[in-house]
Amino acid sequence: MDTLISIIVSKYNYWIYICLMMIGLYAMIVKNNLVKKIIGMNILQTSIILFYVSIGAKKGATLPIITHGHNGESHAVHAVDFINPLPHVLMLTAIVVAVATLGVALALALRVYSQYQTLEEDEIYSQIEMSRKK
Amino acid sequence: MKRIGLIVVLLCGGLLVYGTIDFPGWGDPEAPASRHVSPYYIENSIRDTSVPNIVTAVLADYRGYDTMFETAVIFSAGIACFFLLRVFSRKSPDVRLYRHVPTSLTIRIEKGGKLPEESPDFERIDDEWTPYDLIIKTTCRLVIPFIQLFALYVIAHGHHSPGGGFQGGVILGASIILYAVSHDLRATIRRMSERVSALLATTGIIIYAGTGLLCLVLGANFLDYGALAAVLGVDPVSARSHGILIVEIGVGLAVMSTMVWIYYILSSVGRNDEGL
Amino acid sequence: MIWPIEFIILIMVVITGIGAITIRDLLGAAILFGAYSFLMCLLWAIMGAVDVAFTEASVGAGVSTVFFVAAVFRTRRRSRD
Amino acid sequence: MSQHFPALIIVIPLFSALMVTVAGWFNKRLCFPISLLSLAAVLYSSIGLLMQVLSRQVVQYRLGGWPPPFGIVYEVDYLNSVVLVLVTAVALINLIATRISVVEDFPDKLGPFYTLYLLFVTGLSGIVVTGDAFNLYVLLEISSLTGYALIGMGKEHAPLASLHYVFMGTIGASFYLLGIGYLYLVTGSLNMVDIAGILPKLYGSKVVLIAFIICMTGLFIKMALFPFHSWLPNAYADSPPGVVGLIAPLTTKVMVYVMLRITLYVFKPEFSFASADINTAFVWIAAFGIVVASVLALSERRLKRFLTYVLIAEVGYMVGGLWLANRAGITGAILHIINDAAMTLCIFLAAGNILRQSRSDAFEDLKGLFRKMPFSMAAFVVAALSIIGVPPTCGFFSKWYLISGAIEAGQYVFVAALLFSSLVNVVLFFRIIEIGFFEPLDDHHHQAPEITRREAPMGMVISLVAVAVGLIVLGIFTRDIVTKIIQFAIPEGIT
Repeated sequence: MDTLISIIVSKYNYWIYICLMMIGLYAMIVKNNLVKKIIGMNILQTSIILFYVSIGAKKGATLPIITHGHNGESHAVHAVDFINPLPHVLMLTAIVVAVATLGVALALALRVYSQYQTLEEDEIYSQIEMSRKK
Repeated sequence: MKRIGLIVVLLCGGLLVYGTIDFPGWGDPEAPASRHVSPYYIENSIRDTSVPNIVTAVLADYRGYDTMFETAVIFSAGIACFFLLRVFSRKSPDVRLYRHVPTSLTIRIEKGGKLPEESPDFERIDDEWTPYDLIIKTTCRLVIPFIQLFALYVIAHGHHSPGGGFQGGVILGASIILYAVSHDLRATIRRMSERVSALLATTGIIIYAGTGLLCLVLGANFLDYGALAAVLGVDPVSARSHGILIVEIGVGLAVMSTMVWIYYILSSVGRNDEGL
Repeated sequence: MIWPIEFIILIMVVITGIGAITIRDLLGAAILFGAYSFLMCLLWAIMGAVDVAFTEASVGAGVSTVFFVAAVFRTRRRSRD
Repeated sequence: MSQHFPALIIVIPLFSALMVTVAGWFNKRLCFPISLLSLAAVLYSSIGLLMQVLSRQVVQYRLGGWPPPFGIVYEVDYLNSVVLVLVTAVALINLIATRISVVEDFPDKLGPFYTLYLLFVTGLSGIVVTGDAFNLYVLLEISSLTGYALIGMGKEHAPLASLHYVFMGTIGASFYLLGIGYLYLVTGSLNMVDIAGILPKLYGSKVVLIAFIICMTGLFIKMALFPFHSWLPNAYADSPPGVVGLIAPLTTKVMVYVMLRITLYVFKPEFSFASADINTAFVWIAAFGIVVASVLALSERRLKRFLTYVLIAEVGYMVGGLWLANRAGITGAILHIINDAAMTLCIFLAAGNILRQSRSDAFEDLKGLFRKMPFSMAAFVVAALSIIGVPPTCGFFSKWYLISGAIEAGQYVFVAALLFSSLVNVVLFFRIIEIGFFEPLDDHHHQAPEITRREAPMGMVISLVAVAVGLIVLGIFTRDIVTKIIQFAIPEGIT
């Protein structure tokens, strides 16, 4: 029991990320409104960013900015003193990708709206069915 | 559909939970992620590039190639929005509305009617025009210069503090978007036309990729800023630092103009008229 | 790191996330999504990822929300789910 | 200059994409020549790379000059050099073949179109050569974003289909990213070779297993393997011909390549093929996918939609070939990447020509086509024979390797699925050919009206015929391709 609790407590960030990921995925699969799906898509992407940032965290370490390095070789820099910068770098890129995807998805949604005058998927499908029958 | 979706999501979540059990604890300094590659960056970034902000050093130098494509991703999003939504209306619309600014009167001009001359008194509006709030307008006008100043600071100071080309570029773009939201889109486009924003975005990436290409021409590998030492007249380590700054400026330029461009297109559904 | 604050933010993130996908008013959903991004950015700042937090604050809570609002303004605000 | 080829194949199209953007604002006529020149240069460099690989094994290029686990490296070996040549060649041929129809489809937006086209090629060729797992994700997103935009400009329901493609594609790419994150968590590295070196110690870990599953799921979504295929037919069927000839041959094939790279070179066969049951499960999924796609193809009455289902079935061929886990099967899978890209290019170009000239691709509107456009239909027949698997076209040989691999592995279900799908292809393609050749144009009148020849423009026909001839040439040189390149692309230890 204690080990279970310690597992839950020591990895609480990861549980939250799984939670958010499930929310995002659920919205993308189940929701009927296209804008809602796009919001879900963004939640999915941010949840993955949360996961990466959690990998980078390091207890007892500080921000990955070296503040005393100006006058040459003053102190040796120890890796344990600084948070792992690599996941941060990767996630900067991932955020950019997320906003780029968002822009394209919204542009497509606007196009869909101008074609069918609605953003609800079931209404769009019924319109497509109607046009097939004609 | 709802039930299938729920089952898929739960399955996926269960799978991830199962994998998480074997994770190293959160924030463990002995975790493999913190021990293999990243110590090299932390311990050597000052020596290699003389940039105190390790994230900037890794972003623009060690993994600078990723960042070049990150800028290209943003650029392709801009182009994609333009390609998908932009409409070019060949003929001018039948009815045009103009507002006389000092008196707030609206003039309606039918087809064939004479248009008011280009003067600051008249502004063209659409039928969904709503009055803009004076307080918001004035406040935004007051705040925007400071936002832009801050954005420039963020770009320039990315070596020493959080921030850099991308964040600064977004803030710079946001300031222009703020202008467009608080005033109207036509006024914004008069100040920064669509063509200018497209060309600035292109210029930004050309600065980035061109820096890389210059290194290649100078005999080093692509994006190896150390080769710029010969051009800049400094030692290779400061050349890397300067190279990072040049590249960050390119990123900032590209990101700013692309954000503004996407906003122009989304907010007017490709017509570039009234906006929000 | 102050754990109660972090804990509260974590819960708030989940709540705003669920709110953003359940609320029927799309403009409200866009705003809630902005709040979600901002809370996420706080979370990352707590974890020491200042650059990522900075980017998320400007992109997620800023520009993304504006894009959403622009798109919702140009389409319909009401949604059935 | 030749030592910089790996960088040049990415930088040239990127730069010319920017040039095209600028040209699009000032002089639209420059867009096509710039794209043509740059793609020709890229093809030249990629062939140069293939030659380098053939003469001295692996070419490594350090971007930024940083050594492997710390910086990003490009590694070109036997597997990806050949795929790279394929990608650039298909892009170049399609560019030439569809020049006229692109001008007709997007008169206002030539600049953006060619910019997106070049960025798409940049992304794909980057995916193929990169040796860094995260860099692959970024390039994947470039190619996907541009792909969404290109597909979304099609007619009818294309925007909606493209939006669904955005959703599925983003889920796929996010899963891939998550899998890479899991790998990074346990290995601390992003370089593929480095990860492969560290992983053997960790094969028992649950995290590695989950990373593998998530990565594969993401890639399966991206390549439209059977349960995740629903986005593909809608997205491809309504897209303009200049786009579908680029995206349909390349996207799924490059994703299959990524799957090969991940299973064979990141996880190593010792992990990927460790359990025979799992291999069998994957082969069953692939076989099932082939059968379902073939049945769905039977029910289609429009040429292009029917072809999209053929495409889905072909994905099943390659995935199944990999999971046969023996030399013949994997050879078949790699060979099929090449052949299928060529066949798909040929058949979609032919379908594009038909669609352009007769304005409809419903089966009943194909009457009298052989007399109307003899060259296009001849190329169509060659491509159809190749997809069915008739020697001496190239499709026969890859299918032969796949079937012999399946018999060797004892996977008779897969053999049955392959034969079934060939049978369905025979039925459907001969139905189309029959309609085009024998059915009278109009049965209400007793005298058939004069059929005028309405062949597509010269440039389109010549490049189409060239591709069709290429299919036969590929078939004839199969032996050389296998013995000189593909057999070295398969890691040692797979028998």
